[in-house]
Amino acid sequence: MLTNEQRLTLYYWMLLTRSFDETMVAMWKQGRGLGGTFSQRGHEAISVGAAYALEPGDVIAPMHRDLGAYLLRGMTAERIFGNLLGRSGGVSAGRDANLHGMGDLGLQIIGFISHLPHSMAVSLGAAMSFVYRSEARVALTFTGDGASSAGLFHETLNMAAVWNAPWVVIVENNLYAYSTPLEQQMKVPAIAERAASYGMAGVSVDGNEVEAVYAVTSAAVERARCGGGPTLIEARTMRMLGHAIHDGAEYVPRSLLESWEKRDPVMTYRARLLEAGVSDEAVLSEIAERVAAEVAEAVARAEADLLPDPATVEAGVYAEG
Amino acid sequence: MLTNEQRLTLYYWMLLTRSFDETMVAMWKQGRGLGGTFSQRGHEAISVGAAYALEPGDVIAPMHRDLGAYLLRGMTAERIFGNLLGRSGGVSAGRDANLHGMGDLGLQIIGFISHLPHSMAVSLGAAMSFVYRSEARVALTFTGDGASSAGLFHETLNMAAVWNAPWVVIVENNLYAYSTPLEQQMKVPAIAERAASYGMAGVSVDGNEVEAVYAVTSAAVERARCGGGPTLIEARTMRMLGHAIHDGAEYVPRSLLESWEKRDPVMTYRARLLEAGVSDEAVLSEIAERVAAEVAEAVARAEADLLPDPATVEAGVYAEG
Amino acid sequence: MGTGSNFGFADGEQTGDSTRELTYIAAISEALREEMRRDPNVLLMGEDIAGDFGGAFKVTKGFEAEFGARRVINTPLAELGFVGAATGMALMGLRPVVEMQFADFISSAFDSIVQFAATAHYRWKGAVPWVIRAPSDGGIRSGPFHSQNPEAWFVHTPGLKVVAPATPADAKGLLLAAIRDDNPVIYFESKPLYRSLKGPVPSGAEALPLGEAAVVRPGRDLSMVTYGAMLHQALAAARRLADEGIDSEVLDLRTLKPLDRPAILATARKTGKVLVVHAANRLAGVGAEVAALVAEEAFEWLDAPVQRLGGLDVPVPFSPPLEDAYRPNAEKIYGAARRLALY
Amino acid sequence: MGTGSNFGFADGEQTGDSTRELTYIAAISEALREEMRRDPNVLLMGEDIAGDFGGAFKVTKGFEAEFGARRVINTPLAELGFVGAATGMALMGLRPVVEMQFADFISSAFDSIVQFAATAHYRWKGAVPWVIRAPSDGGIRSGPFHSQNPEAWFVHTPGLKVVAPATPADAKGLLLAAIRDDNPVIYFESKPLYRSLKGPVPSGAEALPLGEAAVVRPGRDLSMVTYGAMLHQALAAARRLADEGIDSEVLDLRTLKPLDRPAILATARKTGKVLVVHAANRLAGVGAEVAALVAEEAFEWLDAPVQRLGGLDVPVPFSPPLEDAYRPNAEKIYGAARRLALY
Ligand SMILES: Cc1ncc(C[n+]2csc(CCOP(=O)(O)OP(=O)(O)O)c2C)c(N)n1
Ligand SMILES: Cc1ncc(C[n+]2csc(CCOP(=O)(O)OP(=O)(O)O)c2C)c(N)n1
Ligand SMILES: [Mg+2]
Ligand SMILES: [Mg+2]
Repeated sequence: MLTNEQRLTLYYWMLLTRSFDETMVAMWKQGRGLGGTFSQRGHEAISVGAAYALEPGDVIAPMHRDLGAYLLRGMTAERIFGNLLGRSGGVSAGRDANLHGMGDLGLQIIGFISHLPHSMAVSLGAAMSFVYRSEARVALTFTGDGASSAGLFHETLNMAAVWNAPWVVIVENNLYAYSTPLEQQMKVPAIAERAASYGMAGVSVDGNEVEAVYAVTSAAVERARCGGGPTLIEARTMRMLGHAIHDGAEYVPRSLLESWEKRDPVMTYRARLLEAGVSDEAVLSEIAERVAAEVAEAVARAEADLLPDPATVEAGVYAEG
Repeated sequence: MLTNEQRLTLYYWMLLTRSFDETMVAMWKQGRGLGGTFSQRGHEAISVGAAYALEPGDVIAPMHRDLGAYLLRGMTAERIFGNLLGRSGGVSAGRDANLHGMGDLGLQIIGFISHLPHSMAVSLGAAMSFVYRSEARVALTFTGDGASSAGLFHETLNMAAVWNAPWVVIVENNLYAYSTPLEQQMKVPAIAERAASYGMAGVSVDGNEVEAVYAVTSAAVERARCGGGPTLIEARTMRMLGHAIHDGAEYVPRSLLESWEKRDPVMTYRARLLEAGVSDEAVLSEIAERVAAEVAEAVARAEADLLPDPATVEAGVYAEG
Repeated sequence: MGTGSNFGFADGEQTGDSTRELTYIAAISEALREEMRRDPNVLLMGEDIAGDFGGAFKVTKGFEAEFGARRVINTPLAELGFVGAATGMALMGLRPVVEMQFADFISSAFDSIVQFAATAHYRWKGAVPWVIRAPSDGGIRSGPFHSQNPEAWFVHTPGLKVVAPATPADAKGLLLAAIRDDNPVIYFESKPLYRSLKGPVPSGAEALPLGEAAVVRPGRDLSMVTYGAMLHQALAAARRLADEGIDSEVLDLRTLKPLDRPAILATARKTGKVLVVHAANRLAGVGAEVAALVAEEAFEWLDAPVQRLGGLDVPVPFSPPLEDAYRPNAEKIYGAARRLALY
Repeated sequence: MGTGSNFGFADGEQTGDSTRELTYIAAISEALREEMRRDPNVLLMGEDIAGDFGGAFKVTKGFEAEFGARRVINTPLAELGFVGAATGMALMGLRPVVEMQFADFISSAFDSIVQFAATAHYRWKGAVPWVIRAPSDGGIRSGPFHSQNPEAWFVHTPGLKVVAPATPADAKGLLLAAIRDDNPVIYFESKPLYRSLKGPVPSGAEALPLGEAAVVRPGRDLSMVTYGAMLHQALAAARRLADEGIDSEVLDLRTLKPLDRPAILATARKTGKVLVVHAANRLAGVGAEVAALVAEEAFEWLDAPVQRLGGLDVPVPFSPPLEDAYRPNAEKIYGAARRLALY
């Protein structure tokens, strides 16, 4: 059971994620962005709830809608804005774009690449390094409904099961892969059930309920930590904006968005906290103000940061030492 | 129900396959081979039973243990020996090795490549061409337990289901992928059951029973032909010799081989035919003689055939016209 | 990830006028549309290409409405599988045109391209008449995974053809040729040219021959050998050099496999000075083959060492100063060409 | 398919004597064994490498007995996935050595190698210290799928290192270096040399530096630049030329990425005549980079055009007369070098 303080913590991270995202979207509309970017609106409960279930030594390999996981793991909003804006202080120091390349092994975060779903296999390897060294650590990764059609999904699940790896994957089933709806992607869209054919635990969860995501992820992570093997978690949600910033997503029926809007993970959690007496308007407003200030400051610092020195373009291709 | 004549036909093809295979193995032991090659001993019921279920216009994409399918589809033993021996009259005219590259679109056969399991996706494409042209044709392919771990297995099954393709795949589960036993390949070795998670029909069959293989394949092919969609058939058998000709397969327990030896698909079918009064020793011996003569003649012709002219080495990279 | 670029929106080119100008991307759409009307065996496959959406770059917007879902097939995210399926369709005589969402994702289908499709005809006369359309190249702040120029991998691989048009007219004519060719053809289209470049495009459906380079600018003093977006940078550099009295010949390779060896050698022998330019990584790139060819077969004619300009040996970086440092442009070409002319 | 070749059997090399000769393949086994004893972070992954079987070529026979299943991991048939897993292990500080059953199958893992492993350090300082061992090359009647030399794909790709030893001593010393290197290294071992070549191998576990070519035979009249099995063909050709009074220098590149540019340029400038030889397809191969480099930076020293010999632009054919026509050998090198010397 979560304490009230933990609940407020979850709320804080979700709100920070949302606020970051809204600020980012607004900046890009104003022409203050660089290249493209991805909104994660609607995915806050998944990235935050799942990342909250990890211990500090666990490894996480987020995908492109998991902003909350980066933040919660200790990657500052400033560094992430810096990445989006190609600044030298950005996570990749201007080398990678938007939410790609945001790895930081000091924070136990593995960076994302476009090619889907490579984080699955790589994070499985991280998990196997824990087995190798008899460490009680777990690796967690995320993937999408779209990415689940790729062969690497199958290869990774199969190996994870055979090797009984301390590994958890969360499939963020947000009903679309870019413009492609589920029924054009798979005939039986019960992704969690696929786990059984690998001999792996599989569970489906409401991806808009942060505590539910936290609960199933915790259970999976702790089972993995104790040698109980991998789990596939399917978290159902909806991508509330376009695929990427330029995409108006006209292909998504408006009614679908409206019905999901009522289930907004941040707003429903806020209402729940009030209803359950976990907190009051004053406290929640104070959090909102804190979050807004943090985001504003992160943006200001990132925008003020320098672009990288072109003389460094060839540095860092190889690790030396 | 099969007529007695059909049963003898099945027997003939199985015996031809076996005889070809035994001759090949003997030749390689005698140093009359070229490069490596694969024995299909033990797989006769699968390749023959499945291929027999097809109409002439159907497409087949065999793998490396499906000699019987090639023969039954009309590829002569001489051309196949020619391929094994790198002769100009071989199927690939000396370009490809052993049972690779034995495609012949005149016989509706798609050639095999080493990289597993590419025949799956390619044969799915053939099936989709039938849908495209509204032809009542079916594509059939084979793959292995080992190959089922590859991502392309998943990608192909998923697309076949989504597209409701007239396509059938037979997984020849012969308990080993090279030296690797099933339990190191997958945690739940019920390959047929994986079909369900794609929304595809799945069925398991005794791969040493030619009539059973024929029956399930026929049913799957006819369902596919009528728009009923794809089927995954798992045919269980045992690889009776090494992975390839050089492999003594010391890693396979002898007792396992002995128990499967009793279930030899050719010998048990022979006994069945006699028992059921389908035929008598005289007829079966006559078939055996015919087969032996055919194989001997094929070998003689292939060995007498010329090696390709080196001046042709650059010809045929591109299709012209 | 399909990150946004400003090239993501269609702008409704008009067609029908035989002297009209089209953008580079409209020329691609037009080639596809005309060839689909002409040949019922041509079909399209790829991620998000169907429906009103019409693909990440809208090249096939409206195609499903005209040609139906049978001929405009949205695929799951499974490049290896759907390229393999295209190979099977092609073996059966269809002519699939596969869209990679970005050229960068062609590596996900690599195995199927280089091992199966490329070799089938040599091995057993299995003709594979597909085209893979690959939106390539950078310079538009898209980062390491939406800026790649992977043509060298495929030029090195026997059995493929590789095309890289630099103008709207070539984009159309070479795409028609690629579709009609009986072999697997990888067609690298240039994202930076999509909507920035307009040019005259014949309204007829006439294919240009594969394997023929074009002298886009004749000149005496040195030769620039290039392709794709770099053609326009080379031409800009040539104009600037012309002002200084240096007369550059500019050869647009257009097809990278088969290379037009006679045209390359002709320009090298004519001017005696060759600068090869491409946006792809320079190291062991297509330019190395061109330079080696010139060094081998035009040696006696050379008045200066063959020079190469290309991307650095690093992943394409995202941030503008880094990407600009990574990538050749008119300025750098001008500098290298000038040094070569003065050699 | 893992077809048989006569190189498929171990022959129990003796070890322990510091002046002993080992076969090329025994040197590889020894490097792995010694490094696993030395560094507990080194582990092996691949198809069929464990147990008494010890891999298609028996390189790791007996390893599971010594090091346990934890460090000698049999994988399912899933190259893309297990290379990805190796990348994850490497990011966590382990040093996986992955065996491809044949180099030909490296294309099945291509995406993971060129997109993830090769770029992680440039993008976010993720060091990926793995090695992929890839049994490559042909000449042994193994057909198009067991004879490939795919090094050019990887040399062109930023972020990788590529090694191709030609002698037992280099096989050992460079494998040790590859394992200790903090970057992803692709180690192309030569199947035709596995058991046909013996040579002295130091018994100590001393790594040779990556990126350094070796002048294997000094000479005055022309330079042969080569690597892998072709080194021995070049040396044979050089001996024959020596009988005719033509003195060849033979440079073994040993590492293909990073290329030893100074060594290449030094030999080119010394002899003024360069012949580049490799078994891989010639077109846009590594030899093109070498030739282009020489043409660019040793131009003033050249007395003849840089020549290249390599595989033809076709898949490696199976049948002996075809494979022999496809592939360079001592005879062809002799002919080309002689023409060059007489130029
Ligand atoms: C191998 C590969 N092919 C294509 C793409 C282009 N692409 C980026 S995201 C995307 C859709 C992904 O859908 P999903 O996995 O459901 O994630 P979502 O964006 O919905 O969160 C596609 C096709 C890619 N990133 N990788
Ligand atoms: C992508 C790929 N990796 C590795 C190999 C080498 N190889 C050839 S056959 C084989 C085992 C295949 O096992 P299975 O699919 O069960 O077929 P079987 O040989 O048992 O009939 C392996 C690993 C290959 N052919 N393709
Ligand atoms: Mg999705
Ligand atoms: Mg098997």
